[in-house]
Amino acid sequence: MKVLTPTVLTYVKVVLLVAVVPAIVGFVIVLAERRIMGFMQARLGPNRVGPKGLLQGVADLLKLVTKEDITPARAEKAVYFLAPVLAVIPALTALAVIPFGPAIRIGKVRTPLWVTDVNIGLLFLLAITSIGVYGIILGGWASNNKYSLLGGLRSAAQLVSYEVPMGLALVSVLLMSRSLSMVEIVHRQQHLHLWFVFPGLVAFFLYFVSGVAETNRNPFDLPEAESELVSGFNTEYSGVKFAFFFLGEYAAMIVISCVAVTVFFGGWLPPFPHVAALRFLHVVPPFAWFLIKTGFFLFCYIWFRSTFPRYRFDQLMALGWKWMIPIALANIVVVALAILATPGRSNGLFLLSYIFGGLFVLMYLLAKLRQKLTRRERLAAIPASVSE
Amino acid sequence: MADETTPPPEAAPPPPSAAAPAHKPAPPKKVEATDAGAHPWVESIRRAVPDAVVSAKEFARQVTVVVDREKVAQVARHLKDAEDFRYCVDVTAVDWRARQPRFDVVYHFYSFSKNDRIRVKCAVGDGEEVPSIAEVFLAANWPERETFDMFGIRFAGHPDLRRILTWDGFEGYPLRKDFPVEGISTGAAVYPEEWPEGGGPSPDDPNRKAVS
Amino acid sequence: MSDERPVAETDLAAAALAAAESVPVSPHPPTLFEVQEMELNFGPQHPSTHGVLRLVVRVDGEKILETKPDVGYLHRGTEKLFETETYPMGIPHTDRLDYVAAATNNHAFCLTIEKLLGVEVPRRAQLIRVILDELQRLSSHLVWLGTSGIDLGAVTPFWYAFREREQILDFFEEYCGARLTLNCMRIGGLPFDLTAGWVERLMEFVDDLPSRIDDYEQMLTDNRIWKKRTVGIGVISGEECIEWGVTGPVLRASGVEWDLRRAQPYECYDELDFAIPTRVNGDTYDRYIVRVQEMRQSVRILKQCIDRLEPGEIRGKVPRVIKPVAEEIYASVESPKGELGFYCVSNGSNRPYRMHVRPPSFINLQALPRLAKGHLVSDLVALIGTIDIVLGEVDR
Amino acid sequence: MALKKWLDKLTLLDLFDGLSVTGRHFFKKKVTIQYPEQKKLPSDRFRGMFRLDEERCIKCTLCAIECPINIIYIDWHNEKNAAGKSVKVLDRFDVDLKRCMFCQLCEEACPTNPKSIWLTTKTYEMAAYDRNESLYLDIRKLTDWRAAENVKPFTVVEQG
Repeated sequence: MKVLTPTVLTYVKVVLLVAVVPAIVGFVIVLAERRIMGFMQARLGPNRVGPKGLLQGVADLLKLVTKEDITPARAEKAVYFLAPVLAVIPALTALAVIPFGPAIRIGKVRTPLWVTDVNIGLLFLLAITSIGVYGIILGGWASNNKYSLLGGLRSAAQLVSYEVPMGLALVSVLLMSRSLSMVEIVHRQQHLHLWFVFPGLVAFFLYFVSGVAETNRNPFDLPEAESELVSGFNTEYSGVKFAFFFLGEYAAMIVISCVAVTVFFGGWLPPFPHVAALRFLHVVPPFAWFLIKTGFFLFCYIWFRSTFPRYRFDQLMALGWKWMIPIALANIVVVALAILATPGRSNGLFLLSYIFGGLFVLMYLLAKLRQKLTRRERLAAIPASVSE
Repeated sequence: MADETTPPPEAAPPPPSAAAPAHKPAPPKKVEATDAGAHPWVESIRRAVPDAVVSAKEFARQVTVVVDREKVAQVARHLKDAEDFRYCVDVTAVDWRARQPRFDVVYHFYSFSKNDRIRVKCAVGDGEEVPSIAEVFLAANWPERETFDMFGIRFAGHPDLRRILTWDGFEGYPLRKDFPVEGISTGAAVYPEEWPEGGGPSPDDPNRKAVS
Repeated sequence: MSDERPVAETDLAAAALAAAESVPVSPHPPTLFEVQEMELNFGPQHPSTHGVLRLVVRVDGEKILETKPDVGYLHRGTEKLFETETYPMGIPHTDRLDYVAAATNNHAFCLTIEKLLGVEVPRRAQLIRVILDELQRLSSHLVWLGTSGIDLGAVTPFWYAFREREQILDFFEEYCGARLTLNCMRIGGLPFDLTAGWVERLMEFVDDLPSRIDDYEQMLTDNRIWKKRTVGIGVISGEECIEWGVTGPVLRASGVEWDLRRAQPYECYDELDFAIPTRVNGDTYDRYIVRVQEMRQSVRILKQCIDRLEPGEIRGKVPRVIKPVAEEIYASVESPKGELGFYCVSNGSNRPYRMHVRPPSFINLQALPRLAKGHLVSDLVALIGTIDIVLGEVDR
Repeated sequence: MALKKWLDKLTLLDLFDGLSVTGRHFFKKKVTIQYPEQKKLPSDRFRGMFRLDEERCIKCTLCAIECPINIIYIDWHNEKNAAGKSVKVLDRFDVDLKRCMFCQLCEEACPTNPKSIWLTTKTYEMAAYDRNESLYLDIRKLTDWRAAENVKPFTVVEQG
């Protein structure tokens, strides 16, 4: 098989990624989101198009494609046209450095399940995802609509605020992994027998919250803010352009989830791979593990969306600057100290895991107890508020 | 399946229950209005704003004071400050088409300490102005605008006397008695009235004994 | 108009472009950090204006400098309609004022005419009226809870609240045959007696409801985002509320314990045991708490009413043709939104000479510019929600 | 005090509370009614489509008089029947359904027992493509308007 040189394989993978991911977005995530939200809201969600509503994605896509494509008068035509593209391309590009699994063998061909392993993978990701937000800003600005403009501005502010804690959160992971390469990060976790989520509990939390904010999802969906800005940056968009924004948002979600899995949850590794009792988990192929974990985070996205109210613009900024960035900085110091202070370097990570885990459990129990007490207090304070 | 032509039993009125004398409601008693000229509130208005009170009556425990048009704002101020009617419930008007002066502007005030209402009325002719009480009670702002919108009664000193429920440029005052119920042609009708062939009311139908 | 020709689409596009081009571009580009005001047209078609309310908002960035409500998009001349019809024929029209709380509208209308006639309503009818009122209050507050949750981005309480509301509407449907525009009261009493088993099913529902309300509270009351979005937003003092004529939960959240059910009891509210929930801060969060607590109180009232129900007449002695004395009357009830009053002037005929509605939403909406001043556009949405307006009632 | 506040803030208890509610509902029974296949049985008093019994109607026009929006049009004339008695015969009994607000005042006004005009037919599927043709009921439509629809078996969803 001389045809399938590594270069050709890379092209194949690129095409797969560009073609497959949009399909997944269309067919799986859109439907899954609506179904899961429906289930959480005591209803069924879309179940009419195709068996069990499985073709809802197709129907949505057809609808969007056949819709009239509107360009507002006095919009900045070129930018208006470019913005949706700008929202999609970076998100898809970012997928290039994500290792979906270790090398696999199909017939005689052996190839790793990533397009490329850049040695600055994480940096590349941060850089490329932040471009995606330009699509939203420019789209909002170019629409020549006040609501869109407000949405775009919100997005800009959000981007600036949340890029920082996200980067800082990942820095603490770098201290643990000693590499920027995504593949290397996974290998390191395999080697240490430790998912970085344990020593990086705080970092993971910061990363995921920032990730939700970066993808403009509830509770940080201010640029869109259906009930305030009507639809924010994409108010004026329709048809295929809107579909591109849609795709961009979901692709960004996938990227954030994939990075969370790779960096914090051991990528394609099954849980606790070195524990003998959990050997049976290796039955599931690594790639599937990756998908399961990513799916879980996407589920979390949807779960958040169906549960939380939306932050206000200034509160979002305050949260980012006053809480997340200081905590992220402190976290770096703690992680660095833990690594430096303990002999053997990596032992510090285990120590940190125990400390973080223990603290979290302790605090959670305390808070739960307190909540029980105060709830009784609160109900008692309002006279006759509880019916007999 | 049940006979389709018989309506379900609920549709028939329930037979008057014979065995329920315990809570037999009293027959409608004729309620009469009485003169309330000696009512303390009326007295108070009379003292504070001389020549304001035209007449006063009480009906169903509701006191109505008719005051002079010019002195409405003063009366309102007095009621608010001295008699503690701090809550302006509503401002509206009544069109007595044939009467001269034509309109009554009606105010309702409520006092939290007395837990009671007072109704103040003043007669206004067509084209005459009433002093606005929007300065006294902020709550009177929109109701006065509405009254202007619906009756064309102008309130002197109102901060923002524009039409509120109809649009700027609407001609006519809908709640006046001479305004047709069917409305007027404003060019804004979306659905022209039309019925299928042979349907609908036609006034020149010779066989017409129709009600409607 | 002789040579009317179909307007080509390109013409329309050209016209739109010309209209857009005609908007003058400022010759002086603004300098950095200069305050730039912008006029934001909020509504009448906007997801959060709860109908066709239009607000002209002057903003600096997202900060609101001035709000000008523009109402009247739903004006149907209900007051004029009342004048053209006999008294009983007016009742269906009241359904369409506050269309999420039709029963209280019916009630206020009937109460006014009964007061004018001096008719006494039989006790069973009174109790059923109170039951209907409180069910309606529950359903109205549930709609409020759901929609104002959506305004702030919490989509799920809406579905839970509407699930419960649907059950309440089922009760209405079983009682009077309609779910929304009920027409469920008549002058002097009620059109129907309760159906068999209605009370038992209601009791079941009422027993279950507090746990459902706990669910909403668990999602929202302590939620930090919800609190951030509501605490300290649109603070108004009790004094100011009275000055603006604001009534209902808004007034009570500002510390004024005033509820017409207690202050001027109608029907049999005076013998029922219920608390009037009040809060002191007068912000959006307090209004939320007050409404939720009112739902719990409604549950209490419902239980008491069910306990007191006895067989009896449901219609007072009302003449077949209603011709009241030529007098004027004002009567009001505590609707879910505040004081809903009807002012009726009779001239002795069988139609009201003048029928005026004192709509709580209309008067409460007046205070919106005052509440919104200095807040952000996002808060405006919360504030429209917190006043709990229904445009059918605002515009009548 | 401040410590407690921090404890609450850092453990995100309030957020987990909310998540638990939605999470719980994820597995709960759904309340959706799959409309065209499943239908909710209207209550006995449900105010739906009109029906008219021409036999019972005494042509008193009370329903038309009581209608708040004047959508009932009745025309009748006198005719000698076989026994030589003068009887009223309906020429027209039209209901302009597109304006109807289903308040049931016409049914209440009807003096016959049982009622000649009633709305409790449990029919509510009245959507039409044409306002004037389909939502304008004459005698023919009133007396047999989709009468068969009423008894059409459908999956009934229990109330509550």
